[in-house]
Amino acid sequence: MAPPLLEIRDLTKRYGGGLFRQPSPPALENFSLRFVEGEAKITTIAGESGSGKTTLANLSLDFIHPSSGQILYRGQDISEMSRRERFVFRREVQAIFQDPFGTYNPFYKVDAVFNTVIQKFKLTNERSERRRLTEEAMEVVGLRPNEILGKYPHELSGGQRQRIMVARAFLLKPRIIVADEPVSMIDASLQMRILEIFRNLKEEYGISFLYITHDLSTAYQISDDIYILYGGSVMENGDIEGVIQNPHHPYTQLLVGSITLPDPDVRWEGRSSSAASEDTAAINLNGCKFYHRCPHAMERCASGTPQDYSVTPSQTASCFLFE
Amino acid sequence: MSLTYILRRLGIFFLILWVASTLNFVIPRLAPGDPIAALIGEMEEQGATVENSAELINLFRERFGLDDPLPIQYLKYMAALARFDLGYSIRFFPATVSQIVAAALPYTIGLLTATSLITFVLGILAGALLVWHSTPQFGRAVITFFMMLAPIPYYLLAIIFVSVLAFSLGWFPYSGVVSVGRLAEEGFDFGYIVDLVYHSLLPAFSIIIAGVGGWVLGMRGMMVTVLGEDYLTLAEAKGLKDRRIFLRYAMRNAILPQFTALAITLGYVVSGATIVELIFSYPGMGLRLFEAINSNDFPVIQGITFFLVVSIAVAILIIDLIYPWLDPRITYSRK
Amino acid sequence: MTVAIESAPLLQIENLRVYYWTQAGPVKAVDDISFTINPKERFGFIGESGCGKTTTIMAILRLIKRPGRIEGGKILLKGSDILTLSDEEMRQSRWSRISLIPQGAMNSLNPVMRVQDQIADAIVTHRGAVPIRELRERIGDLLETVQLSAEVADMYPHELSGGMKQRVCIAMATALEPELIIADEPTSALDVVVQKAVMETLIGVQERLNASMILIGHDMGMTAQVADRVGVMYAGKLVEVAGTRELFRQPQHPYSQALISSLPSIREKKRGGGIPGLPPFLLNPPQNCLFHPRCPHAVAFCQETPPPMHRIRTSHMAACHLLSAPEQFDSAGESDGGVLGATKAAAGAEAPSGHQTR
Amino acid sequence: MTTAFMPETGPETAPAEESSIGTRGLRASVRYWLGNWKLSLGLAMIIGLTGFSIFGSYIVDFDLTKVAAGDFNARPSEKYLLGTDNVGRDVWALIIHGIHPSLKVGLIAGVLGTAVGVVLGVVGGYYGGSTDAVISTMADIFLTIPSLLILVVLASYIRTTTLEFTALVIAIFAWAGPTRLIRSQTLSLRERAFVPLAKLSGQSDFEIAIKQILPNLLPYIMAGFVGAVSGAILALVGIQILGLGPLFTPNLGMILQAAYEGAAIFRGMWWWWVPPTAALMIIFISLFLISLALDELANPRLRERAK
Repeated sequence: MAPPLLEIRDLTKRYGGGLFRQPSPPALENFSLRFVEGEAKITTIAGESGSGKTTLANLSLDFIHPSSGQILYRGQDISEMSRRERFVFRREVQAIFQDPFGTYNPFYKVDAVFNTVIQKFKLTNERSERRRLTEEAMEVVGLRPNEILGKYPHELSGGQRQRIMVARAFLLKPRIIVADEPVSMIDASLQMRILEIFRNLKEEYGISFLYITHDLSTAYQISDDIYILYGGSVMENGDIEGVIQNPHHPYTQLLVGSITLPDPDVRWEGRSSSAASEDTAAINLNGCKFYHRCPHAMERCASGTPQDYSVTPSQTASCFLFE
Repeated sequence: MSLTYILRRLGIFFLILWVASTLNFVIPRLAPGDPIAALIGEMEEQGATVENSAELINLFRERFGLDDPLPIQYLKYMAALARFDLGYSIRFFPATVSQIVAAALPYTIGLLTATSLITFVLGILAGALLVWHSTPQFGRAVITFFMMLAPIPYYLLAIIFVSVLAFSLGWFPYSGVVSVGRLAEEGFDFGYIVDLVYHSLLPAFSIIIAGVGGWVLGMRGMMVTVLGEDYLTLAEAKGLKDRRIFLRYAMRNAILPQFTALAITLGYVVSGATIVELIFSYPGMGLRLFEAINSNDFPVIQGITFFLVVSIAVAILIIDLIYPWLDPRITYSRK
Repeated sequence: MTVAIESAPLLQIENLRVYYWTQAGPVKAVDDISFTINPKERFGFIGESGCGKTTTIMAILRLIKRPGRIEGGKILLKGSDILTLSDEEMRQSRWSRISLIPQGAMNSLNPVMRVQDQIADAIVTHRGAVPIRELRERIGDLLETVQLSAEVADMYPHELSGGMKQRVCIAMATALEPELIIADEPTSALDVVVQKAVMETLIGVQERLNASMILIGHDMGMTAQVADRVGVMYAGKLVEVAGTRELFRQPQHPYSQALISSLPSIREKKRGGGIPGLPPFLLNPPQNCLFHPRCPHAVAFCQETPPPMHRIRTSHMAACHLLSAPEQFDSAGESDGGVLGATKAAAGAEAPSGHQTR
Repeated sequence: MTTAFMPETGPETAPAEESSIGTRGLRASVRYWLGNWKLSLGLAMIIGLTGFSIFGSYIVDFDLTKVAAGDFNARPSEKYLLGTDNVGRDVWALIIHGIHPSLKVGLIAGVLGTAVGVVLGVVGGYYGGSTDAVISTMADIFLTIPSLLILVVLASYIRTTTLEFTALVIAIFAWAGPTRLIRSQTLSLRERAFVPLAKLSGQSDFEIAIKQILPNLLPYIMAGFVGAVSGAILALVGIQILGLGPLFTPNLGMILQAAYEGAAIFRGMWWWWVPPTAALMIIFISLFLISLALDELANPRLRERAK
């Protein structure tokens, strides 16, 4: 088997917890995941707000440090990297963020986005080469350099800005791109175009994606596998086709049932919930996180933590129903 | 209102007092040579200029503990302050500093409380009206004019008022707090109060008129922001009456940051007001300060500063304790 | 789902135009649109952001702010034009006849007022003073209809979750039992599970009141599920209006086709999709058919003549030359057979291939 | 000291979007802002006054500002353009030689205060934590303490002999306003998504502070500077009116103090007190206009209103 590229082992993150403050409940708990060298894939991390998906993004980019567990890149713990190793890590693990405007410093033209990267990662010193690299990256994402370069971010549309961010990441020829809600602020008519670029990057350049989203429809379009998070824990994990078309965990069922289909003939499924049960703060801290909202809740769920049980060969659900 | 909030505000209250009094302690000792020793030396030489000067000098030595090491001096000084013991005035010995301050403080506090409140209320209202859509053009012009007075310091306005309204036109008295010949002993009757207010009018006007503009400016900025908020659009969609939207939705929210700003501008107001008092010979702290400066009466200078800082700190504490009542979000989150 | 069309529409918009006067000239945010909304009907608007959906509903409430102005047209509510009302008359009709569920419920509640006072504000303003006990009871009932407990009345907005705030907005919008409820992306800031629950609540309340509803949806899936009829807006123009099923099954305007086929779904995996190019810059829009620069079927004629609204069926209209002047495409087709083929496929009654359910 | 001059700050009043001068490019925005009447008028007034004073200093004899240089209490005439004061100093000469030193004090204290404010504000706002807690609490306390009074205590012990020294003393209080302003802006800029992006692009914290955050602070730095300058001049004049400034170096506060001491108003010697008052008014109003313009620059919603 090929060596792992990025390996996340039993990652847990709690915020707060200073000298006098109680540590808060974990934002992410015992999360594991692995990307393998030479097998590019798109992995979706899905969940509602407060599920810990953005915490995972920040941890895997080394913006924040885990409370326990490890993230290994090419076998090396990212929090203990040497300068040289960190340089490689930064170059090979890139990101695309949600807000396609906020990521730009309004003080600079969009060119600065490319120039900073080229300069800091010493891609080239030559002006003409710099231009060539930039143009190449822009063409990969379907932008015409002449229309874009020399402009300020506010002169471009949301879709253009987000594509520039993809081009910027591509410039570094990364192995993995962490995409945190990359299309949620983009018009529906453009979402698919951006996602299509992701798929191309995976297929043609072997770039893997950690696609973080709340939107299962877009996840279904491009990902290979998916983790469903609730309250910081994985509820269900597996092959995308299986999890979406045949969800096992009650929470996944609730999520999939809430997806609105652009088809007037296919009605919403699932049960309707009352105001009290939609409170995303209702996380059970002692046993199954989903206990308070679960329609199948059993007595043991209140205090016992379910393991990951295999429900199909390529799918596991963390629920006692499948023990 | 949570306990931690109150404790934190109290902490800030004492921090202000501590910083100000420490500055007061440190400053004299920064001076080249020791001004207090020099002063004492000067007094010893002149001997006769101050009554009972030998006694005063002894008191001074003891009080400043000039032979003690610095930390001991500091502790003695803080302990004395905690008892509001600020020593004796040099000029009016054996009067204590506290007595002198006590005589002047009511005037200053009275003048400042009244003017600060009036300025704040006028400024807030005018600032809000300035950007409200149904304010008539004439009203806006008047408010804009007052806004343009914002940069003019209190004391320049005071000078102009004295010269034009008091001196040239003679509409107002230009000094004192009551008419010459009218003494407080004659009775604290209605006529006395009218006279008192009459004498306070010009100083008050200078402070109010020079101060309103700043509030107009701050409130205008905040109102513009609030007017763009979603809850204002919804209030309009609800078909509420104009006045209600203005008061309960727009102003009510825009006022919150002004309230915080009120705490911060107090120091500035007090500084300005002391000079206004001087210009109008109004017998408050400002005038006493000036007299003390002219006679090198250091204990009085320090005492006045200390008492004014205490007053400001108390005012800020009150504002801070009122604030959570104005903003329900405060108990949960405040930077 | 489909409501029998009664003879008198509740709302009739005729040739409405709203311009924003910028220093560089007028931006035609809403340009000559007409549509009707029938009693008890849920009417959905779809289109890319900035196409004029929100401006349209703000015009219906007469809440267009400077530099925007309603330039012309009629907004007939039960036959009388609200654009001719005085400001005071308009104020009185707001909320009692037309209410709004705003876009960002997060920021739409006054942070320093209790929920109860904010709801009471609307009631007392329009219905006059009510005894406190009665008022409290009424508010408690309203909160109950949106599945909130009566305790919420005494809370401040910051003490509520996003979904609860949105429910409060719904309760508030129905307090005076208006004839028309306008919901501007009522669920876009909420989590998916909550979105669905809130939407169900909203529909329940609307049906109970027999009110009509205009729904602007960021989420077209939601619109497809909820609306009876849908209008498609593009660059300030209404390009297509149809019953929901017809529109999603057989969109006629090339823009509607592209928009609908670009939606991700968990029913099928698509490749490609999306609409090429960008929505026009409204200060300097393209001539006549605004969509022609992005349209796969565009011919020279599209730039020369504005496309009229073409009635395909009683309840289905679209503004495209393909439908109303196919001869133009035929003549163009003589020089280029490919266009004709594409045109016919697009104009045909068959749904585009990208839209079939499995 | 002059909080009233500062633009309303805080993330709630400065919408992140399109607020920064960067959105239109530095050169274009300079051109654009010179088209703003408040800015151009304010700049014109202050530059005009400075030029008048500096050039005038070469023409008008400095000796006329000395005691007994001319007649006492003379009315304005051809000989004495603005008359003389009660010790025979020529008011016209005093004004000309007195404006630029006053401005210099403002400049020194303003530059020092702003420099300290930028450093403390960026450090506190960007790094946060206990450093920030200390910095912001100290800034708030220094803003609340009536600085003029502390300055009075200081000046009464250390009788200042030169204006430069007075400027340094004033600078002790000039940092708090800018610190507070810059800190709150840094705090909101730090949350912008371009900060993590810069980190991903390999920039260090220091580079992010300098290259990403600082440029966007420009309007606030300028606003803080203008506020600090006018605060310093205000304090200088205040100290002098109380009789604690250098008494013989010509400057506006000293002229005013002499006029007050000499009862100029009650003796009808308008030529003595009106010119320094007017000069100070011009200074304060011009700085105010500039800060208004900067306020609009930092808060686009105000800009729309201003049209």
